[in-house]
Formats: sequence, structure tokens, C-alpha cells
Amino acid sequence: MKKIMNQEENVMEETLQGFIDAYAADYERVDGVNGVIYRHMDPDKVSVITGGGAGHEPLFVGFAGKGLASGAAMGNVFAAPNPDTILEVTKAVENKAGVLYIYGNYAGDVLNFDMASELAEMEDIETRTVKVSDDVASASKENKEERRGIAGDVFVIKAAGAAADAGLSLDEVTRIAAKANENTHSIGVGISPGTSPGKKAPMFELPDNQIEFGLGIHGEKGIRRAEMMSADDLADEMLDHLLADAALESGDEAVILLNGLGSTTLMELLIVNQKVHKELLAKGITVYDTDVNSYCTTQEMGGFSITILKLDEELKTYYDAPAHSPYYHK
Amino acid sequence: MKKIMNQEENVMEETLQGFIDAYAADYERVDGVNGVIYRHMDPDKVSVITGGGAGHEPLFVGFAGKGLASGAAMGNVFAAPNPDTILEVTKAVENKAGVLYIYGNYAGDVLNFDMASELAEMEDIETRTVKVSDDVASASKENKEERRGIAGDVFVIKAAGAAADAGLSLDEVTRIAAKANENTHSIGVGISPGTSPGKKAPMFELPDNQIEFGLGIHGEKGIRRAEMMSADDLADEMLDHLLADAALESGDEAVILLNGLGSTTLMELLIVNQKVHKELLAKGITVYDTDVNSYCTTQEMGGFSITILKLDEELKTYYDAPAHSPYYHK
Amino acid sequence: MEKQTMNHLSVDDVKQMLLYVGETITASKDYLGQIDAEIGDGDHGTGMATGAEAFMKKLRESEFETINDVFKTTGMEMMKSMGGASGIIFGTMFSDGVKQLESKSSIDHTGLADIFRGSLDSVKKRGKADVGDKTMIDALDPAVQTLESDASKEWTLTEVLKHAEEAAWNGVEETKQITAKHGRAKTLGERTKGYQDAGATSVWLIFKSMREWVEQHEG
Amino acid sequence: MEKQTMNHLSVDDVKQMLLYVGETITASKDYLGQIDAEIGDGDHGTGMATGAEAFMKKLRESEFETINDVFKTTGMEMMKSMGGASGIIFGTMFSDGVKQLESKSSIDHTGLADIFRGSLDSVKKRGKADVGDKTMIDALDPAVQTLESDASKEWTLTEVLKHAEEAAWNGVEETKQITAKHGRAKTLGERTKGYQDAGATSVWLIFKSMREWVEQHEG
Ligand SMILES: Nc1ncnc2c1ncn2[C@@H]1O[C@H](COP(=O)(O)OP(=O)(O)O)[C@@H](O)[C@H]1O
Ligand SMILES: Nc1ncnc2c1ncn2[C@@H]1O[C@H](COP(=O)(O)OP(=O)(O)O)[C@@H](O)[C@H]1O
Ligand SMILES: [Mg+2]
Ligand SMILES: [Mg+2]
Ligand SMILES: [Mg+2]
Ligand SMILES: [Mg+2]
Repeated sequence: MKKIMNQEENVMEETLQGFIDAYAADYERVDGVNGVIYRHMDPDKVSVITGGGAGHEPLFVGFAGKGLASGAAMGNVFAAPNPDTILEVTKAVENKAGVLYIYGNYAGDVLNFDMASELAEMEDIETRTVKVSDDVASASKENKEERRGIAGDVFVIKAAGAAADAGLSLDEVTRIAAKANENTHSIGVGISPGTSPGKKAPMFELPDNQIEFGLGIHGEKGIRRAEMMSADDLADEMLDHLLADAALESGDEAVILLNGLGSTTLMELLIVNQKVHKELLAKGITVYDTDVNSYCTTQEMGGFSITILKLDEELKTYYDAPAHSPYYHK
Repeated sequence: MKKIMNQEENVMEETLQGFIDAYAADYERVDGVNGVIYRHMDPDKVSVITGGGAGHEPLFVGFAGKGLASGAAMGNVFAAPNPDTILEVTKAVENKAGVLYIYGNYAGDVLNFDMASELAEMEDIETRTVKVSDDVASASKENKEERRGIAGDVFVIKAAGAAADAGLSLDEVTRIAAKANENTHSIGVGISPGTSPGKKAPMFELPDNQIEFGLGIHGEKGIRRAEMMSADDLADEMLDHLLADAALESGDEAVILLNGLGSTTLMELLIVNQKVHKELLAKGITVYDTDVNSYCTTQEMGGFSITILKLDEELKTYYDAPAHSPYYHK
Repeated sequence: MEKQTMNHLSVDDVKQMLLYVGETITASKDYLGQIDAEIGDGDHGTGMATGAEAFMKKLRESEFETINDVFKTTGMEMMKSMGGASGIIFGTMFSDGVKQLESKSSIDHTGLADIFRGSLDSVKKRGKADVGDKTMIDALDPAVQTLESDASKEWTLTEVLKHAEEAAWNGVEETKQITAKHGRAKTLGERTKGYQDAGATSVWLIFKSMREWVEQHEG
Repeated sequence: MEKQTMNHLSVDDVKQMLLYVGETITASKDYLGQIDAEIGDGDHGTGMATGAEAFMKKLRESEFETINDVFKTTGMEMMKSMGGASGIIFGTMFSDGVKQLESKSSIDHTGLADIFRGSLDSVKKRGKADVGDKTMIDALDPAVQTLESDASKEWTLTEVLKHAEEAAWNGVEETKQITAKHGRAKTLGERTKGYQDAGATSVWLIFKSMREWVEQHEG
């Protein structure tokens, strides 16, 4: 695979530079580390910091913004940021009302954010953590807190950002974010691999007639290899997993996110969406809002995920709140 | 290539259904044809209608919206819409102040929109046309009006939508759109082919170490085959073509659009953007705004285009006006 | 029994013949697509097949009084269903050839020449292209010219159509020498040389299949 | 001249030995990446190599008073530069082993056993993993156990390290039998069986290269 890049070792530096060049009015770089912060945050409010390995663009940098995260701490491609980076971003955002870390639940991220929060506490910055664990393919329902975080990051950051924007306390913002995570369920499917910048081989091999059902966003294997199927059949099988797991029933309200993984086109996502809506309608579930986009990608990986956020009145308020970044709008 | 779809013949029907399912509050389907309209337009203002072959999502459907087009008339993948579709969309939008057609300059689109405008005139609907012709790789500077339309569609629709929103007359909206087109120059590069839904073979073949410089958005050959190069070198060579052609000089102001063609990641686009900014800065050109996104795609084609809109005070006003669709925000 | 030659086409003959043309186009979908893919966007096969399916369906379910109606319906269905450059161009070719002609319920080869002369003029007017622009006109124009010059001859319909088919094919061959000026391919300049035009190929296929149908229905 | 065995490491010996460890890691970048790719995300090689480059640079440009400082600096540089799970885990392994120990300017194999015991305890505490979780602990734990049980023996450093290296390798082999519980791979369940753990492989490489360095610097 060809990649449009310069030296492998400069990928992150240049990616962040390109982001700041484009959106300098609203974002600034955190000196010396791979972090960015949103410029226009209220000093009296809680800050949300997100982050993780790079390579999933527009996550995580694109989810700093109005009503979203205050900053993003980035690692290299698919590698959690180091504690230093997280700490510097923590010091760069408004932190006197405390800081909530939100990131996908991966060992590397947990270790580094935990270490950073020890360091932050030593500098008298109060921190909390919510680990996003929405991927139903990655652990059983009983072990929800062990699940991987995939596109569900979007809903958790959205809810937390809105709660912070509303002026809630650190504990309350944390509670809302945890509740959003509790109510968020996703499942993905991969049809072709992506390639990390600088690597020659794709992340995995997938025969032309097969797909990986339940694939993770770093190419982690899923539940099973399956024969390639139609969009309708895929949607059906994915919804079966999701609805059972999310305990969604007739009369419930939900927000749907169809998230492309990289090279899967908007056309394909819309085709899947058509079937998802048909099924949810048939089951009596009210789709409160739908977003069809590619927020959480894995380079040029082919495939997509479906995420369902089950709403209650409280979450609806925070979901509805305005939010803006160059890559997310509400 | 695998595609996530059902029957090939239902691709457009299901794509539009999926769009309407997702965004029903703001869009509605035009009965019986492959068209959508934005619901909230002012009946006294000029309507802009865009359209063309499908397969370039989010264009064109995603560029109907507030401050943008009032409707989109869609053909099948890479095939201009038929006159009937265009006519029905024309009748479905607010048309008493007249309708401006904006589309990429391709023979098929010209023929069909011209035919539709004859049909519309027969129903006493006044129409005008601006053909977007921004691709500098596709004809000489002297034959600007023969050039293909690629990602520059975005700027022309944006300007026209804003002018219509401002309440200008049909002639004035047309003049603004034509001026935006006059000031818009793009060049693209392809690094890997896309595949039309239902087709087995990719749209073209490209050896692993080669790229197509000046590639069109339907896989049309460009200026030359070149060796794969670094992001910086690509940006340099593309800017050379653009700046000469657009007659941009020190002191000028411009808006930049970096547009991914499908599978090229935001990370890669940001890396290119970093170099584009560096060069423009060095040349004394003021970048008034930058947008790094994938608006005009060719299925999962790899590559990107750079578009430069040269601003004057008038165009700046319309560029700055608010605009919203699920896939474009200003 | 002596072999019976066909010199006139009834309304139903024309309908059956165009259905056969439709079948041929549908069967040539991939072939036409590949030709378009070389220097165009590869959709010509799908486009023509869509048009063919549409007009075949309509022809099958309709009753026609005149030959004019059969042609017009065929073209209108293509125009409605196809989109693309070829929707207008081939739609016009079928629908507008009969536009200026009086209604007929039977035609011989002179009638056929009149119709396709009308087609050619309308297509040129609509598409603003002419011979040498590397379009379907490069096949249609010579085909129409042979039809016209053969009009005075005492040939069978098969012979006349065979002649037109050959002229169309020569036209297709000639498009290989031309740098494209119209359609999506126009901007490729020199790089289109050596490749035949997709639309011209369709014109040849249409004449070829008309000839085949007539030939098969003789005697 | 009789072959001279090495029983003690000076501050500079430790520095040189860790530089050699760094070289080995850097040279094994692709190998480690491929192992991680089987059931993880494929970045372990890049991560370890980044850490190695960073600590080698720092070691080369610094003067050290104590062995504790050399280890601590090595670990801190890994922690700062690497990110990922292994940044913390391997950073902790190098930096925290000496944390509870008094400053030393020379160590024998007993000293080495003390350091790596500290490493193992710190890594377990930090990462909340234990033997059998298919992590680097499955190699580090047996290596530390042999170091400790060999502490009372009259062995040369090479012999002791060779023994630890073998124990680490057996640990790597054992990870193939285990279903992963930690790291990105943990969720693959049964499907991780048969694949060795990347981090465990790095531990083995570290012991192997320490042994090689000592062996090469004997006599
Ligand atoms: N202006 C024109 N006049 C006559 N024929 C044309 C014209 N433009 C295009 N064509 C014909 O249409 C063919 C392409 O048709 P098709 O591929 O279906 O449409 P599109 O060009 O929209 O993809 C060309 O090969 C050419 O023969
Ligand atoms: N909690 C843990 N305790 C000990 N070692 C761990 C832990 N989590 C991961 N590891 C080790 O780290 C290795 C993976 O490192 P690496 O691939 O660099 O990081 P990441 O998992 O973030 O991609 C695993 O093979 C495992 O040996
Ligand atoms: Mg990793
Ligand atoms: Mg086409
Ligand atoms: Mg075509
Ligand atoms: Mg890894």
C-alpha cells in the first residue's frame, strides 16, 4: 500500500502541524508533545481530555471542540500516548475544576492515563477516568468493563463535553460520561485491512470472499470469519448482537451511529442505514437521531460499525447540546 | 473488491433511502426519481440545484442544505441524471424566483441538464446554468470552460447557496457562482483505483510504485504517470500547477480545500496540508480558511486533490455565510 | 420453397427487431463497459443495458399503431431511464429520427434511410458534435450515408443493413485514430489515441443486430 | 592467557550492556512487530525500538555515578518516549527494579537478582497482571526465579544469565498455550492460543542480549 507521507518518524508531528495549520483559530498545539487543545474553553468548567493511539482520524484530535473535549493527547499510530504527553495536555487545559479522561479501554491507554493521573495528582490537578467499552464483540455482557472502546467514543465524549459545558461538577460530568458508556453498544465488521504508515504489509489478511465479524479497530480478530454477505444480512446479524446486548425494546429511544472504518464509502454506509432503520422501525424502537459518518477509522480499512446509544431524558439533554469541531457537528 | 451492498440495481434507491432515513427532519425524497430536496428553503428566494452521477458521496446529495443547494438530482454511479429526474427536482424545489443548475462540466451532465432546462422552460420555470470547471489538469488555461469539474463543486455551490440565501436575483446568483468558478482551480492525484458497485475489476490499474498525476474523479487519466513521491514533493508539484494557473501572487487571499478521494486518510491529508501551508506562507499568499475533508470522492479511490479559491471581498462575504448539511458546515 | 426476402417492415416487425436490438445490447453490457473504461468512465455498458431493459419492457407491454410510435417510445424510454451522455444521445437517436416524418405503418429501406438521417441530424444538433470528434457520430454518419446512397438500389433490406453495419464498423475503427474531443474522455488528449469509442461501438451493434434480425426473419 | 570470567559489572559495564540490549531490540524491530501483529496490533517492535533509541541516546550522552542511575534512566526514557502498554511496562521494568535498592557502583549476580525481583514486583503492581495472563510476566517471572535460585551458586555471570535466558524462553513458549487476558489481544479469547506473546519475547531478547554482552566481554 502506498501512503501519502514523508518520513515515518515525522508522521505524527506533521499530522498535528497540518491540523493546526488548518484550524489555528480554534486549536493550539501543546508544546513539545503530541497534544492539541481547543482554545475557547471556560476556565471555570470541567475539562474533558481524550486521546489514544493515532491512526483513527478524525478521532481523537477532531473531537476536541465546543461542547466536546478540551484537548487530545496523542500517541503514535495505534500506540497509547505516553504519560508525559497526557500530563502536558492536562496542564495546558483549564484544569482548576478538574479533568475527566475519556479514552478507549485498551491496556496501553489504561496504563498511560493511570500513570498520568498519578502525576497530575502530584501537581494538585484532580482527575477522573471513564474508559469507553462499547464493543460487544470483545467480551461478554457481564464483563462490559473489559470490552474494547471503538466508535462509541463519540457518544461518550459528546455527553461528557455537554455536561462539562453545562457547568456540572467533575463528579457529575464523570457520572454522565459513565452512564453514556453504559448505554453505548457497538459492533464492527471488517472487509479489508488497513496499513499502518510506513509498514509494507497490510494489518491482516482476509480472503476475497470473507469478512471478519466483530473486528476491532486495530485489526484485532473478531468473533468469527464469515462469508461475505449482503448489506441487509450484515445489518440483521449486527443488530441481533446489539439489541440483545443493549436490552433495547419496543418503545425505547436510541441514537444510531454508522461509522465507516476508512475506505468504506458513504454510499455503502447509507445502504446499511436503510436496513437498520427498517429493522428498528419493525421492532418498535424509536430512532431519535442518526449519524452516518467515518469518525473512528483504522487507516484505509474496509468495513464499518454500528453503535447504538440508548437514551433516557438526561442523556438526551446532553446529546442535544450544541457541539462543534471541524469533524463533528451537532 | 468487496462492496457492502445488496443488488446492484438497488444501489441508488437504497442510498437515497438511507440518507432520508438518517436525515428525514431536513430532507425529503422527490417522488419517483433519484432526487432529494432540503426542506427549509425560503419560497421567495432563488433555488440552486446540483447533481450529477452518484459515487462521489457526500457530493451531491450532501451539498443540499442551509446556505447550499436546495436539491440534488442524482444519476446512477458515474452517470449523469436523466432529464426527467432533473425536471422533477426542479419542480419540487421553490422555483418561482428561478433555478440555478450547478454541476461538474461533463458531456453527460451538460446534455441532461440542458434538456431538463428546456423542459423546465416549457413549464415556465426560469433556469440558469453554471458548469464547474476547476480541474487544471484537464484542459489548458485558455480553455477553462472545457475543464472538468472536481472538488471545486464545493466552493461554487457554497457561493451560489449563500448568494441565494442573501436574497439575490437569479442573474446575480448566477454571476456569483460563475465568478466563484472562475476563481476556483484544482488538481488531483490518484494512487490507487476505486471500484464501482457491482463491478469486479477496479476502475484502472496502477503499479505499486506509480501514481496518476492529474487524475479525474471518474478515473480519467491525468497529465502523466509518475513515480510515487513523498507528500511534500506532491504538494510542491501540485501547487506549481495551481499557482501558475490561478495567477495567485503574494498578497492574495485564498481558501484551500484538501479533498480526499476515498481511501486516503485524514492523516495523509493533514500531512499534505502542513506542506501546502508552508509553501503558501513562503509565497506570501494569505490562507483565509482551510478545509481538510473528503467531499468529492470516487468510491474507495486513493489520492486527493488540492483546490484553491481565490478570494475578493465579494466572494469572501458569500464564503463566510453560514451553511449546513450533514456533511458540510460553515 | 424459394427463399423469401424481406423488403418491408411492419409495425410489429420494427417492434420485434428493436426488441432483438435490446437483447443484443443487454448481452453486450460488459463488452461496452470495458471499451468505455479504457478512456472513459466505464459505465457505457450499464447505461445502454439500462436503456435497453427499459425500452424492451415498454415495447413488450404496449400496442403500437405506427412505426413512428415504436421508435419514439424506444428513444423516450432510453432518455428517461439511462442518464449519462448516452441517455440523451441514444435516446435522441431513436426518438427524434421520426419526429419530422409522417406516420407510417410499413417501411422499406428508403424509409429506414429517412429515419436515421433524422436521427443523425438531431444527435448532431443536440450534442454539438460532428464527424471526427470521436463519438457515436463517427459510426452513425457513415451508416446513414450508405443507407441513403443505397436507397436507390434494388437491394434487399438485409443487404442494405449489412452495408450500413460495415460502414458503422469502419467508423468505429476510425475512432481509434482520433483524439477524443467530447464526453468525459475528451480531456485525455493524445492518450485516447488507439482506443475505439464506446458509443460508436454501440451504433455498430445496433445496425449489426437489426441486420441479424432481418436476416433471420427472411424465408 | 587463561580465559577471564566476568563476575561483576561496573557502572560502565551496565551502561555498555544496556546499550547492547538496545541495539538488539532495534535490530529485532520487525520480528517483534510481526509477533504482535498475529494477535495484537503489530506495534510492539516499533514501540520497543523507539524506547531503545531513546535510552541509547540518553545513555551515550550521560555520565553515571551508580548502577541504579543507569537502570532508572533507561526505564524513564522508555516511559517518556514509547507510549503503548509496553512503554509503561518495560519502562517500569527498567526504572523501578532499583527503586528500593541502595546505590551501587558494582554488582554481581546476586545484585542482578535483586534488581529484577524489584522489576517483577513493580510490573505486576503497575499492570495488575500475573503469571498465566499471557504477558511479558510469563517470561520475566521464571527468569527472576532462576536468578534468585542461582544467587547462592558459584556460577559465572554468563552462566547465570544463560540460565535466566532459558527460563525466559520457556516462558515465551508457554505463552503459546495461554489464552490472552491482557493487552489489546485479550479479547480474542481462544483464538490467541498457539501464538506467543510479544512482550514476553522482548523479555527473552533482553536476557539473551545481556548474556551475549557478558559472554563477549569475558577474557
Ligand atoms: N456530444 C456528443 N455527441 C455524440 N455522442 C456523444 C457525445 N458525448 C458523448 N457521446 C457518446 O457517448 C458515449 C459515452 O456514453 P456513456 O459512457 O454512456 O456516457 P458518459 O460519457 O456520460 O459516461 C461516447 O462514447 C460517445 O460516443
Ligand atoms: N498489564 C500488563 N502487564 C504486563 N505486561 C503487559 C500488560 N499489558 C500488556 N503487556 C505486555 O505488552 C505487550 C504489548 O506491548 P505493545 O504492543 O508495545 O503495546 P500495546 O499493547 O499498547 O500495543 C504484550 O505482549 C504484553 O506482554
Ligand atoms: Mg498499540
Ligand atoms: Mg458516465
Ligand atoms: Mg461513460
Ligand atoms: Mg501492540
